[in-house]
Amino acid sequence: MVLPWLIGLCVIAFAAGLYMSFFVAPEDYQQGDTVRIMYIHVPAAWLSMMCYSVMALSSLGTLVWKHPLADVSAKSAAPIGAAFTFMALVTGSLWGKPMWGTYWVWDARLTSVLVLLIMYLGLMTLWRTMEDPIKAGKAAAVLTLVGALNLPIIKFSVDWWNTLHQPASVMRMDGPTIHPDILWPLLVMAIAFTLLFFVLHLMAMRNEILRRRVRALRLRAASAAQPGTAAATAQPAE
Amino acid sequence: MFQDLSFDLPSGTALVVTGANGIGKSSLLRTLAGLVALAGGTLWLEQGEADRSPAEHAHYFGHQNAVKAALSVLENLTFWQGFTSPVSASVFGATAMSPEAALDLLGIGHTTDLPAGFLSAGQTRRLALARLLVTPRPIWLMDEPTSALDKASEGQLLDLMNGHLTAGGMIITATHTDLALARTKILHLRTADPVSLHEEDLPA
Amino acid sequence: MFQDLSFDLPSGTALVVTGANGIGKSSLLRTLAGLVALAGGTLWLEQGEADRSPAEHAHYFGHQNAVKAALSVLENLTFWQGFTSPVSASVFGATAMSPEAALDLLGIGHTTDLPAGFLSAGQTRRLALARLLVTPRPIWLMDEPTSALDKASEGQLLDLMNGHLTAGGMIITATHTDLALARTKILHLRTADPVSLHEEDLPA
Amino acid sequence: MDLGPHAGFIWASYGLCLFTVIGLIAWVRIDKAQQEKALKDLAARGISRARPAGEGKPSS
Amino acid sequence: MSSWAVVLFRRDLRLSVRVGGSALVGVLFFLAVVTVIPFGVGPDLNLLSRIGPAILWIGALLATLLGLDRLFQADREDGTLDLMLMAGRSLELLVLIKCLAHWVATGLPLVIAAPLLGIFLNLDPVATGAVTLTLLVGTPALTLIGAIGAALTVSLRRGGLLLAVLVIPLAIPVLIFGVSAADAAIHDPVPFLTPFLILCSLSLIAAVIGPLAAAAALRFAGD
Amino acid sequence: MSSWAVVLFRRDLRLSVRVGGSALVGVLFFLAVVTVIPFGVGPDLNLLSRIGPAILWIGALLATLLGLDRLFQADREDGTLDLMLMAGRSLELLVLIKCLAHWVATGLPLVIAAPLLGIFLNLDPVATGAVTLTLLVGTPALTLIGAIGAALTVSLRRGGLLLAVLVIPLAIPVLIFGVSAADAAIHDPVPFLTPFLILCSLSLIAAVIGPLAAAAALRFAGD
Ligand code: HEM
Ligand SMILES: Nc1ncnc2c1ncn2[C@@H]1O[C@H](COP(=O)(O)OP(=O)(O)OP(=O)(O)O)[C@@H](O)[C@H]1O
Ligand SMILES: Nc1ncnc2c1ncn2[C@@H]1O[C@H](COP(=O)(O)OP(=O)(O)OP(=O)(O)O)[C@@H](O)[C@H]1O
Ligand SMILES: [Mg+2]
Ligand SMILES: [Mg+2]
Repeated sequence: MVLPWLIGLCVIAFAAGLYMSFFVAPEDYQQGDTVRIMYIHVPAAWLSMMCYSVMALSSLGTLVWKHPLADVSAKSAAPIGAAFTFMALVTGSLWGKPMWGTYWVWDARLTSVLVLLIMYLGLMTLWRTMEDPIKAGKAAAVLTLVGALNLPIIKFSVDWWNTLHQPASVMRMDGPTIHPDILWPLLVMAIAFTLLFFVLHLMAMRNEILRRRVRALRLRAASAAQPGTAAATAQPAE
Repeated sequence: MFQDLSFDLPSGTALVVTGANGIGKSSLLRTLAGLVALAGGTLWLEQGEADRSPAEHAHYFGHQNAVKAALSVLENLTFWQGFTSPVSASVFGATAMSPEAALDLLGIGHTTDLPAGFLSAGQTRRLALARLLVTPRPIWLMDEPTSALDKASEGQLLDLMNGHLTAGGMIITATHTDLALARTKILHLRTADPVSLHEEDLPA
Repeated sequence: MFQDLSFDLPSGTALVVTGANGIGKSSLLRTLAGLVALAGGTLWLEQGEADRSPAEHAHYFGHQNAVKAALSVLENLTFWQGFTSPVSASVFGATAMSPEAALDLLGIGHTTDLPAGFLSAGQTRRLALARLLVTPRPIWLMDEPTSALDKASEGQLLDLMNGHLTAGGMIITATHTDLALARTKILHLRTADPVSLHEEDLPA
Repeated sequence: MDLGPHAGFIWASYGLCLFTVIGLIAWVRIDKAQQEKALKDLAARGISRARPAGEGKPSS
Repeated sequence: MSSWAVVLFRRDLRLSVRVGGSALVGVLFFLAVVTVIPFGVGPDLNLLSRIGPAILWIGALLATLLGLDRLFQADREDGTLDLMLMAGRSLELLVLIKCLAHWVATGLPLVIAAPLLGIFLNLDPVATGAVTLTLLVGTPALTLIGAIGAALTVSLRRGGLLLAVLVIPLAIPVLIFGVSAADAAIHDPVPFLTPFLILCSLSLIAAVIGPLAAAAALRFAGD
Repeated sequence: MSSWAVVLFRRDLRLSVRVGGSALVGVLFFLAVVTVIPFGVGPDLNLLSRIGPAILWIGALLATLLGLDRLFQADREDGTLDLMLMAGRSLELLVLIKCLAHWVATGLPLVIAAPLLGIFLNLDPVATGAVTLTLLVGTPALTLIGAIGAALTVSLRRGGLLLAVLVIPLAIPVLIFGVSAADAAIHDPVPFLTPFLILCSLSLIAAVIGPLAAAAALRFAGD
């Protein structure tokens, strides 16, 4: 089993990453200690996008290669992706308050992350509303792929939209010269988050498989006592 | 869904599919119509138009009538005539009927300009049937064609079906009642293994 | 809609309503159930609870099952048990059954905790029937009660209906098939004026 | 540990992230328990995966 | 409350949160509408915070009304409504209970989501609190008024939009007093209590008229 | 265009304008939304004329998306969709035709109503013209994108709200460029043509992606 190893690695990576981000990484000369938010904000933001890529790939798996596990993978990834997106939004907002003086601005990057969250939630709802997991999987795959096309478009259009109305007033942190002291904790945390994603994704996929088995068995249970209905052998006769 | 199912059907013959409720008669017809993907196996049509799928050689006459209540009877029928394209097959000799002639033949010629919503269930069914006459296609897939028809209309339907067979067409029909068709083969579906049924039809 | 229609029914008897398609059998039952307003005429129930309308003494078992796919079988049934109130009538002696017992009796006891959406058409129909057992009411209005039931379940249904009659209940049922009920009266509906029939069923 | 004037924001971000992660873990665990319980209930009623040979579709 | 009412309430609540239920979709629509408005209006935070209460209220109005189309329709399609009509239960009370369950499943989540969305619209804490409070008091009125539309369109297949069109005129007073109470809380001089109390009384009136009218409409739809 | 396409187009158009059709309800909803917003935002005419284009665009967006739920559902319920799927016609083209007919019946009336509503919102003639023009070019894109949602939810009974939720993220670029083109026409210095051309190209992209994705979704819903 690969899972216990992954869990172990994940815990170690988090321990190391958290230690480094609080005790090794220096405070920023401009931002003070708030820069420590970065060590969770940036990995969460990365993961939010990676998760969608995983879903898009799985959707290709569903529609093109017709792999039976592909839609299981896509379905289990969605809530995790939504959670990471939520984390990126929350930490970003909490960082924005001391830095920009407001929790939220309709800045290009922020806005496209919010739209990503809505897309995750929409996909989850689609899965929830359709009873048949196979059909739901196919529908969600179509939507995921169209959304994958849409995301870069949003990113660009929002960039444009924003600068058109509100030039320069939104400032972004002009990336602190990536000093190794900052870079390392960030990378370790990123690895920890990635491991966390894989652990959760594996576990969720396993649950989803169980859920489908329960469904299958329940359907069987319903028909068990009723004779007469059946799958079929056919027998041609004159 | 199906195990060991195979049959062949010469032109001019009807295949009557029988079997218990829920055994898969309707599913078989839908598969032949190309509405459900074939999980395995092949479907082969001789003497049809080579570049078109078997489903395109067929009319599907199912439980639903595909009739729009807001359109007039004639509008409904001319739409289907314009939308579906006829298919020729060497052994099949039926010709297209005009919508009016088809409606007259089916005894609803007097309703031509009424909104289809004013028709009774049986009349609506006949309007749906008229669709098969205005665009000639060699295969008719008919799922319980006699449902909602009273005895008189049932006889009329049988005449039509026999006419289609005489013209060299094929009919595959699922039914619970006996149909007096000219040349028929019977395919009786039976359950292979009662216990394992619902595993297979998961996708509900 | 109806002309010159009158009948009376002693307790312990079934009234079987027959007639051609679209003649108004279902409409008659719905009128008795209070779902369609009485255009004229009276409805009189003896020995019921005086302060409650005849409809409240009746169970209506129509084409639709009133079963929610998302609720479990038991949840569906307990809802109806909690929602409808029993009615006593002096000559009627049936007692309420527990939901589990009713499901067992109807042969779907093993599905208790399954979502009702997993049931087949016949099983759903039996779940709908269980509703009549958990809340005793003297009158059963049943519109084609045997539809979607196979032969075995049909026999079971007849036993239930006969049991209800024996307990002093009344049954009014519309049907196309013959029902082997203990004590029956037959009400045959006929069209008063054949030409005007289809005037009546315009809205299909 | 002194995190300066904005300690509240830093703790809040870490706290909310922790909270979300715990939520995710709880979701996965509870879901697993539920499905396994359902399977066990079904098995108790004699319905399990064991099926006649010659059939079956991959579900894992 | 009589026991059948409790049974009905719990059933409706269950149906909303189970698979295929409506509970989540309403909030998501609310979120989507509130997010989409800044894309139209532009990212100016001052402007957004000025019209913030209105945006939240309009979003809640639309989410509530558009989500109501299945309130009676689902029950009608499977024959449940027929049985309910002939059960001899007070139809008005029945409508009230169904509205209550619907509000708990879909209206309350809107109220809970409102403070979060307030952040996107740059509302300050007082304004957020005021809007949330007015939504808490006002959304039941929207549900109850919407129930009239739901009953009127119970037999129509294209319920959602039509329902909204029918009901929006009736809901405008709720919207006006909701927004003005929220605005009053933000701009100190104007009294908050007056519009707020009017809003409360509108809710109470809706709790009477809504069930009465909806029950009448359902009875007529019956025959 | 091949003749079956013409036949289909005329049928869909007829169905939309006949009794029970959708043509009118969409415009009424548009009207209702656009009139309700001033009730929320307040009667400040400057403010209204400033956010006028946005209001019109958001109203059109919602009216279009929420009215699309029956695009394929009606055909599915009566078995028409099955026959269309097996007719061997290009499903992509079929979707395109249906969208076109739907747009002519419900999108075009919105465009035509926009100048009237512009008066309520105190828009000057140039602004009104600009908004109307952008709506003319942009609403087809909304219909085509919405068709994806309609195809995805074709088998669901509660289509409307869910469709909107699924599709709104996809429609955001259209909204952005629609509003910014309109705004550009009002505030002289900024060029109008750039966002307008982008809007046009978005419509063209939607005319490709929408039918492709919707056709795929319909095929999958079939089996
Ligand atoms: C809710 C608000 C915020 C959201 C949604 C957000 C979103 C994101 C995303 C998606 C990324 C990854 C971009 C990429 O790697 O391409 C990112 C990176 C980053 N964010 Fe944020 N952010 C927010 C607020 C902030 C704030 C307030 C700051 C600091 C003042 C900040 C600083 C950073 C930094 C330093 C990076 C890494 C930059 C890089 O990799 O080039 N973010 N953010
Ligand atoms: N859309 C569907 N959803 C769920 N189950 C389905 C669906 N279509 C078919 N099935 C299942 O497939 C099996 C075969 O159904 P089918 O409709 O083909 O039976 P049938 O032989 O036509 O029955 P009948 O005589 O009642 O028409 C049934 O067990 C049914 O439960
Ligand atoms: N909801 C309705 N809308 C329109 N017409 C209706 C409606 N209900 C009944 N009718 C009409 O009333 C007449 C009686 O219908 P009813 O359903 O009672 O017939 P039935 O005797 O039950 O027929 P069947 O044997 O087919 O069940 C029919 O002509 C029908 O067209
Ligand atoms: Mg069948
Ligand atoms: Mg009847």
